[in-house]
Amino acid sequence: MQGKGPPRSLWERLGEIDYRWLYALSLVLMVIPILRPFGLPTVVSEPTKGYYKAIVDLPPGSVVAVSFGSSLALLDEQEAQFIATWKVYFQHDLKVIFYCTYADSMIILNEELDKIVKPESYGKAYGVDYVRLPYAPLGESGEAAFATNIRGVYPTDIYGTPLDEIPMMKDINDHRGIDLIHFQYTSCTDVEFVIRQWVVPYGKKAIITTLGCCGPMAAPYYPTQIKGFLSGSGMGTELEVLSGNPGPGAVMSDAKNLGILGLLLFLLLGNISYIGKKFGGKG
Amino acid sequence: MKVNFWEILGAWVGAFFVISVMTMLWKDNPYFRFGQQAIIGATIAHMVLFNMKNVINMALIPISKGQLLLIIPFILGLMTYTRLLKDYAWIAKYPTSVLVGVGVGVMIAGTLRGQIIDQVKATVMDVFAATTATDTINGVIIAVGTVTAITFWIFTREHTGALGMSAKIGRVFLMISLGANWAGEEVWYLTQMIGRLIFLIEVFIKGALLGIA
Amino acid sequence: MSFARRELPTIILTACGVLMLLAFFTPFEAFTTIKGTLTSWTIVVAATSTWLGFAYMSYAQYRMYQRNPTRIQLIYFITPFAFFSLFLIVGISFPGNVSSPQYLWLLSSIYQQVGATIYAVMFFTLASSAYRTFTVASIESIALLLGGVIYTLRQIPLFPVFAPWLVPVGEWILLVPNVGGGRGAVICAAMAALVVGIRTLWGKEMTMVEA
Amino acid sequence: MIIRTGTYFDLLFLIVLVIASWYYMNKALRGEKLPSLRKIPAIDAISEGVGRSIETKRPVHYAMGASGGQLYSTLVSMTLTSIAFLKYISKLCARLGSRLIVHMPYQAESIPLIETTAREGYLEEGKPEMFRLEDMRYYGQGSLTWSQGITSSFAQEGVGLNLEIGIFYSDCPISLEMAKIMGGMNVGGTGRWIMVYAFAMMCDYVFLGEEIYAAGAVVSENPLMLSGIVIEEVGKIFVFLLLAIGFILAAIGMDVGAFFAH
Repeated sequence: MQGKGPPRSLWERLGEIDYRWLYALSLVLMVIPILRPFGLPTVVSEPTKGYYKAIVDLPPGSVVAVSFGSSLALLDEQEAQFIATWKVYFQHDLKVIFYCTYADSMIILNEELDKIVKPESYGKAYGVDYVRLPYAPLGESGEAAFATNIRGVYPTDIYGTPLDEIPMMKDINDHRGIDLIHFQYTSCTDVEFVIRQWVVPYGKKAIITTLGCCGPMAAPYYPTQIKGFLSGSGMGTELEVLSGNPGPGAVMSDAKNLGILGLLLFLLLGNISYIGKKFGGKG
Repeated sequence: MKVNFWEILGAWVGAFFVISVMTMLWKDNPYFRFGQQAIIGATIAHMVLFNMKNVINMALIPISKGQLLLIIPFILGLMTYTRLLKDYAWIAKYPTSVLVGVGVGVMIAGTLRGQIIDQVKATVMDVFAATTATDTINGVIIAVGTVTAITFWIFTREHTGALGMSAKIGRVFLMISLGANWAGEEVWYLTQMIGRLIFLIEVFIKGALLGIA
Repeated sequence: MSFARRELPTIILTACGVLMLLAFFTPFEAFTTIKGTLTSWTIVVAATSTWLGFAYMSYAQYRMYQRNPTRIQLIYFITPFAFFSLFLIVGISFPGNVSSPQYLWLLSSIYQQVGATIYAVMFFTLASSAYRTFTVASIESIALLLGGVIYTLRQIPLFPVFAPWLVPVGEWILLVPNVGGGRGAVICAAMAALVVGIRTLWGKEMTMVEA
Repeated sequence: MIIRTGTYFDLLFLIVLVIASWYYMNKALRGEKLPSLRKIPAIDAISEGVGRSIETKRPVHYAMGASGGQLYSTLVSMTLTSIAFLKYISKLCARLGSRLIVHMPYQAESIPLIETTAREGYLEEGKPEMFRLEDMRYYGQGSLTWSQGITSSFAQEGVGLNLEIGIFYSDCPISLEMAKIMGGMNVGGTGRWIMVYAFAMMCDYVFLGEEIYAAGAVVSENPLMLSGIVIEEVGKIFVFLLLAIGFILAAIGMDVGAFFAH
């Protein structure tokens, strides 16, 4: 793909390797651990520990509200986070209200709960231990509305049953019935929604899950305003390790460990080329 | 294992499109071009479906129930189509004006506090609300970064002398920030790539092709 | 006619903008109601105009085929319309419409896969751009290189196992110099956006006046 | 009170900018001299790129971002700036005789504004016959289809100059890098800081962050638009002033958080 010109020195050629070699090398390095996982070690970071602690410290029977706004195209980055977290909820006898804030998220919620997490396998019953509320485009004002009047935003669950007829929801209609807010989002600046609408006005305990690139935006709020956060599949893997719930994150982490090496090698070659051209003369 | 026809077909169709997109990294080819044309049709239909649903739920049903004011935005929406008629194209300026007017109002209100006043406040508090010496030093570094970065965007003076030095320091801060942003996104995309490879290997090759999932 | 073509749209624009500002700066409920009405209108206007994109896409496809009437171009011409029809028909024919299992199958087999792959492909485009630009050529490019590489290594699970210092250094880069530079950038971009906004409400923004 | 509590500082800032706008826009209208501006190299690169496109017989591509047609969001100013660039590039292409392909955003409601602007560019240069409606491309919703569409267009029709200015999310890394790989010249920028890295790393000439607004005013060659840059500088001085006041108040022990909450 590079242009043809006069004969080039070794240094120049090192800096102009066809990108497709970089692509191919990275692909090969990623495929190896998928075929044969190594189980390389994972260090659990402080925000993940805080996240886990915020959940397991809740007394059994506490209510968690999960504001769920994930997208189908971003599932690779977040699936490990959801699955591990939801398993922890059911393992610790917490009651969970899932509410969907993005069109795709209802599809993901149903798929992951029914096919992977399977609350019934923990002895949990729908309507008694957890509920699923459908998609509504909440945004920040919608989050504020949910915290003050759940029925105003979600009159029914995803099956069309009025909330008043669901045993678990009988006495819950606003933030007073919620013990922990779990905010899940993919647009980095949305982190402020949970701070402004749950933490500041009601002093609610909050945890968040988001994309890897949104970690920088979430970090300033930890640990004062949010008790912990998972950004990206790497931290999803950390939670899998910490909670003893192996899941999709482990293979991802192995493949990441190796997959990045191709890029690092090319960065090295690029710099050797630069230094060589500057100080080495003709190669 | 019970073989589900639709799951297997889904794996084939999914793999077809995944590989189609990936081939563009190699070079342009008819397979990629076909996939690209297909997805244009699919996404426009997806958008049309959701938007039509919004028009029905947010305008037509309420209008039929007597909320006649909603005729105005509906007509404004229809006015955008005058762009297709040479002599009446100017009518499309009306919906644009309403949208931009509302947009500018929302923007001014949101920007003043969130992106200016609160940022100034945070810069001061990073220094003075710090509880340890390290946090104070970090706060000072952040303040230096903020101020020098702003000086980089001063256009009415040439960047020489003290302003030049400040702008240069600001540029270093900006570059570190750009590098960190690159890294945040690169690792996320790496995960996405691995996810697609897992799909191709586990779901398509092992599941649909070899039947050993 | 000139008034209807030029002045009146500008007056409407300014009125809408000022009403939104009044809703923000004053405590009067009436303005808040107007704001709510106008913002919900914008969704209806945008949603109603959705077929316009289809019209432009169709015209471009048709002209491309007309200029190059080969068999392969005919396939490219037909394909978007075929998939458009497929999604539209499935999306309205089954009970539940866009929530029907049939539509969801289409969505997860095509839409989700292509979406996820586009993000995946970006790994490579970012990698090749880094190979070109992450060099030790100047102080600025070294800053870019350090910011990028250290935070990358911080996020890959294996590296902090062997180099625990990557965790605090990576987080320091994120929370200190990154915040400093980024904050300056945000303030300046906001300032420029405000000036454009004020000029637009004033009826002096040339892009709106001339168009 | 007729002013909502908690918006005093916002209003004060807005008033400062409005007064500065009134003063400098009037000055510009009277034809008085405004302060000269430092050079932004990427502006000259645009005409260089159009020249190169003509030499290599490849088209110029212009993109505002897959989601760059936001008219009623907080990013509307960026949309208007991309429209200013669209006017400039269409005039330049008409004048120099280059083909221009515009990759439109998915917001269909912005199409009238975009098409009118591109068409007027050609009209103002006296070459309306050069405008080709089929070169206004539309790809449906989201960055996925947009990235594919623009890449396909580069491959099929070639790429000389690729100018990308506007609201960009995860859509620019593919289009910019593919243009580069296919031998195109990239010039561009966005006001969304989180995506500026892609432009800085993939463009031959970049408008860093706020530079897109300043450059948008310069290319408009309109004194009113140019006065905007001076107005921004007044705002920046006011920011420095607020910072100084904040630091002084904090140093004497006042609660700055409460102060700025007004």
